[in-house]
Amino acid sequence: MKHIADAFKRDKALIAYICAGDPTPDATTKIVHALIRAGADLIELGLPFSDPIADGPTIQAASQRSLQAGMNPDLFFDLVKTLPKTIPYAVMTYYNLIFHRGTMTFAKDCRNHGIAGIIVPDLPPEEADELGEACKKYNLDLIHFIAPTTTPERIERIIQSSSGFIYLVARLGVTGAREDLEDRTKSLIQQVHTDIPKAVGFGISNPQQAKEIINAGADGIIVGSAIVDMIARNTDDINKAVEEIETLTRKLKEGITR
Amino acid sequence: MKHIADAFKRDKALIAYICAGDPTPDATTKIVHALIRAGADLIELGLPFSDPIADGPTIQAASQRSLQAGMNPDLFFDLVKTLPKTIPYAVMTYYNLIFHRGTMTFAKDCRNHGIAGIIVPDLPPEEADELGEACKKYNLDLIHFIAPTTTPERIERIIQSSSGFIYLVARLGVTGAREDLEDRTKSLIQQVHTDIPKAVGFGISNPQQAKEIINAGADGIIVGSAIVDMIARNTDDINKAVEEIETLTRKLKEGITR
Amino acid sequence: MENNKKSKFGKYGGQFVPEVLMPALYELEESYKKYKEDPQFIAELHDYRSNFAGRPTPLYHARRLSKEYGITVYLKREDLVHGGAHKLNNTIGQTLLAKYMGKKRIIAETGAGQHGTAAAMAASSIGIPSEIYMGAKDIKRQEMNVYRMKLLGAKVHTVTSGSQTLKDAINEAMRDWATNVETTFYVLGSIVGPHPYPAMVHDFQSIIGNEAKAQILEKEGRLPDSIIACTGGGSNAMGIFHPFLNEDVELYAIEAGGSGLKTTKTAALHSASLCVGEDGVLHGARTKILQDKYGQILESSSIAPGLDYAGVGPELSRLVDCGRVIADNIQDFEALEAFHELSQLEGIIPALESSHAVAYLKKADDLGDLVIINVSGRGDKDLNTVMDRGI
Amino acid sequence: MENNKKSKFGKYGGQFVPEVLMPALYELEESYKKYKEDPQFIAELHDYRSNFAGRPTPLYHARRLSKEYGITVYLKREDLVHGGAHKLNNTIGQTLLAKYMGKKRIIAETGAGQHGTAAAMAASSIGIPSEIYMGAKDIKRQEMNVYRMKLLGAKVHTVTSGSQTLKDAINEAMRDWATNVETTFYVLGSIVGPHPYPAMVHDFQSIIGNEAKAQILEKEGRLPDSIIACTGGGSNAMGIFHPFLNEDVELYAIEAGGSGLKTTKTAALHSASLCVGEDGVLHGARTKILQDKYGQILESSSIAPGLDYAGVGPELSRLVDCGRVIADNIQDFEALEAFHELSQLEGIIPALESSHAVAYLKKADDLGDLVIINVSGRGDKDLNTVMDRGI
Ligand SMILES: Cc1ncc(COP(=O)(O)O)c(C=O)c1O
Ligand SMILES: Cc1ncc(COP(=O)(O)O)c(C=O)c1O
Repeated sequence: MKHIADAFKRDKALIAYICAGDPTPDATTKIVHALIRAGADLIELGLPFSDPIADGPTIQAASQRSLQAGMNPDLFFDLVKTLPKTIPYAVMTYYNLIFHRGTMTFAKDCRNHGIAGIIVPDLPPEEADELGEACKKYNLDLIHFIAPTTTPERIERIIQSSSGFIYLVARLGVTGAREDLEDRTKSLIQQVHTDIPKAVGFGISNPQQAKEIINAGADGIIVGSAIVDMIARNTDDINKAVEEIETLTRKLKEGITR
Repeated sequence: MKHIADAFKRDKALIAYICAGDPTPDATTKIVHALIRAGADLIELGLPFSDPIADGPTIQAASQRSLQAGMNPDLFFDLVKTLPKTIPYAVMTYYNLIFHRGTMTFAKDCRNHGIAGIIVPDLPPEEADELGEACKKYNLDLIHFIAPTTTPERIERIIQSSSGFIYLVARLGVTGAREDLEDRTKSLIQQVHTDIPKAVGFGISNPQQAKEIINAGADGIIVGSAIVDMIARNTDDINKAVEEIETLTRKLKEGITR
Repeated sequence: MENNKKSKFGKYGGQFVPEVLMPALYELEESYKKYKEDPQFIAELHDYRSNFAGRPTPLYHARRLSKEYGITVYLKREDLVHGGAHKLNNTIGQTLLAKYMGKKRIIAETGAGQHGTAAAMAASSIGIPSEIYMGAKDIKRQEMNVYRMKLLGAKVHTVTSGSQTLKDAINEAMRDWATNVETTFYVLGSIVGPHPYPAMVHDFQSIIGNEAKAQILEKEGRLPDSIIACTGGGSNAMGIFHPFLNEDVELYAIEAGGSGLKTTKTAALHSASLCVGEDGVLHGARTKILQDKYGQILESSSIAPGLDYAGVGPELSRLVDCGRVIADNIQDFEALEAFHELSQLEGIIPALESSHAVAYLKKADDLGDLVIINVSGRGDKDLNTVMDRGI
Repeated sequence: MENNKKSKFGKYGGQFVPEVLMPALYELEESYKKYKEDPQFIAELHDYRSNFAGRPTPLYHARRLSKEYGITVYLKREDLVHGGAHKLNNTIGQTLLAKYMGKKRIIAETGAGQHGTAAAMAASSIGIPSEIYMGAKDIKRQEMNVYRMKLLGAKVHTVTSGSQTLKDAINEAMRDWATNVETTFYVLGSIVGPHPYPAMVHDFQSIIGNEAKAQILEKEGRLPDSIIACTGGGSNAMGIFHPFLNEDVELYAIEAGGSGLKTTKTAALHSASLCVGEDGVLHGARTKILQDKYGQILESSSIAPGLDYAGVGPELSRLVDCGRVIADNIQDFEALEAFHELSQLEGIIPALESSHAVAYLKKADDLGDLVIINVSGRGDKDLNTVMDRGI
């Protein structure tokens, strides 16, 4: 099984997010294969939650499609198990699902099914002791966020407790594809001094943005809503979605490859 | 022109109320003739007011019919002038119409057009000074009420300021035909000791009631709603109303004639 | 029988009612005189006022409104009284009196349903059955208040006579009273009707002015230059004016100008009896009323149902005649503007009635530097009306 | 990063929010700590409470209700607070804090529209723009409150995600906050959410209990045997309970039992998180919540929109666990009965939320001789709901 760190070893990393089970587990499998073909270095698999406060309309809708289709944590791990292990996976979900399963059980399930890292948008380091221990025990990376509002001292402390990579939030707000890039994204990248890889997410949708972010000093980019949008537009023709996603992913990958 | 007192001279008096102009001035003329033929001793002509608080539904409706047909104080006096003067007339109206015309003018108009008395259900003796003076000047009787609630001392004082006749209110409440007779009506008649004639009204509709009232010591009965009901039922065939009214009036007259 | 001087405000007032009611008016006068000095009655009234009605109501410094008009504006917050208007001040007093007098039921008229609701509230808490008369037209346009009265246990009678509005509801309540006068207390809703009602309601509502006077002195160290109150029957106006009558304070009674001071054959397009009414007798009292050339009462009109009445309290007629109170009027559209203005500037949605008083801020020439507006009620009851006219 | 002990009530509470909001929570905590000791803030808060909100609210001896149940019942009259519920106690506090912190706008979520209205009222009087998030379903069933908010100048956002009710409105408000966190103050409506909200709202609402304690001592010379409050998020309950926590007084938190304590695949037929909810994390805090076997949040249900929430304040979860507060629930039909009972016996139409507390009088085994019920709001907003079910 690959580690999160493997994603950053060769080159700048392209991290792709999709919501597992959106619109079906089969679709997820197809899309994962396409992402890998197109050069994704790490896949974030969303485990959908009923109340995703950190997500914009695109990923909210994906979560709802997936839940409606019957996705749950048990099925999630079953699905993950079947995916090719040529790249590492992280699970992205909200804390209540982890808490409810039990942090130890959840971490163990991750380890056993091929998940190398856990990303929890509503779990700041202050509340992460319990899950942190579970991750340590099962040799998983617990990914923390740094946001444009994070103060310098806080950045220092988050770096201290991080492993795998640090998730830099490109802008205020929630997930969702956008065309522009804010100046403060670049200055945020430059503010975070660490050897741990820095990947930037929230609102990245095109190669131009991706390139700029890498040029500003990031070690990876995270693309979610742009990919999920393609699924949303093609829920009844998943092959079309797969095609579009593969094309986009290739272009993004090119954008960040010097 | 006859005086109010004339109505009580021969015999027990039958006093009939109709609303002038209900449903038309012509109808009123016809009904007045019928009442006289049937033996009425005094006619109370209602001058309709928009807000007749002392009247029940029957006379409220009559007032509205009359107002709708265009009745007003000017037309009222014109109409009264044309009526046969073989019996006396009283006007029954609310104080605002009198007040607005001016008490002196109103009294003078009564005198000039053949009205001998004024009955104002919302004008207790306490408020009657001004109209009282006007009546004195024009030699009209201002009729006062005594109700079942009137205290003995108050009865005394009302008798003092009365002339023409005293209007004994047969029961609590407002005008309207009823079939029964309350015991307190009789005791009220017996409580009022005076030489001024006592006529009883409110709710008298049949010869039996009329007889009992006379037997209890009254000098007259006042019938309104029972007559007005007949008009209401026959607004489109006034001759039928005239016939019914004449029959009822005869029977009532027989009931009070020993 | 000598003229009852004490029942008069100058030439206005009096007791123009059927004889059957006269003894009840005397009984009421006597009882009121007795109980208003009775320590137990006073204590119980105070308890209901404080703990049931929620008095004292605040005198609120309306900072943003003040800024808008460049003067200091205070709002007397009768909108916070239980039920949503100053009406309860009066119904508690009268209903408690009914209980002390041993009456078995109360009746009341209502136009908008505010007085009816307040009467029903007082009746249930004091524990006496209530029946409310309301015009068929008003019942249709004030559905929620009808429902409130029923919830509170009151019986609501639909009045189908006349114009089917407030004036006819009063007529009908008076007829009920005449029929059941021995067991029934008629709880009148404003400073109108025969003596002793105008005086008694005035007393019960004077709590507004008494509080306001103490409050403005505490907050500003001086009396206001003017006080503005909307005026239907006039109870909230007289309630706040009263303790200032002998002070150097301008008092403005603002009537409903409706859609203008015009009149059709049977109806006024306004309810401005103080402004353009004529001397007459209505509902037991001589006062200024809207009437045609023969003295027939005109239907009145206003966007504010509580102001929609052809008469006005006799005391106010007197005070306007002698110049102590200035009468003016505000049209529907101006009241609506003020309704929105106060909601947005101060977070207080005023009753459409009270909005007339607020609107006068804009219309007035010179109110001085320190003004109190009596916000007689809250506007929740008016939301449908305003909604229908567009936000 | 060390665990933030002060943010916890035992194991409950905490700050489970996106990193982007963490600095804002620290800023809020710091500012609140600073301004709650600031004499000018205290004075201004007191002024708005007294003169805008209408505090103190009375403690009313409900004579007829007492007689009915053979014990002495007092009602804490939060129904008289401006806007019609205790919600304004909190929104004034938070909005004033927003102003002191230099924020440029406030946002709020609302379910029934009561908190949204209270937030809009506070915002207009304090003079700061407000935007309110409300589920599309709630917007449909609470039309009048939506209109009130708009009248007050608030912008109302329709939330179409999820179950389109309160929980989703909170989600959406949090998303707005994450987007505009630097200029925006999120005015939360109950003692829920991440630290410091539960503690801060608790403080702002404790005025209820502080007043009630002084009032009952004055009136009865002793503390009550029990206090009953309805519980959605728990702010009116904690508000009245707080000063009695260390006293020998039984405290009852009454939740919405809806149509029974049953659950479908995605929805509970009730909102009784304290009674049957399980430990979990929702909207920034660990607390008792209604969830399925995987931890997905269930839709909740109640005839009282203000109780219709899948979570509850962490502090109450703690107090129920340790036995200091007794949680129970009242079903829709019982609340409706109590709604009618209080209206008819006391002339007070309670909010359907508060009716749950009133209904507990009947259901309880032994409340002792002296009981205080917190009447958290008035029922005017609920008339349509009750009407639809027949009088
Ligand atoms: C809120 C409010 N203000 C004013 C009035 C007018 O009455 P008054 O002139 O007696 O104060 C009413 C009458 O219903 C009312 O409801
Ligand atoms: C009148 C009333 N009571 C109670 C509540 C429930 O909230 P909490 O439990 O925070 O007091 C609400 C919420 O809207 C309400 O409007």
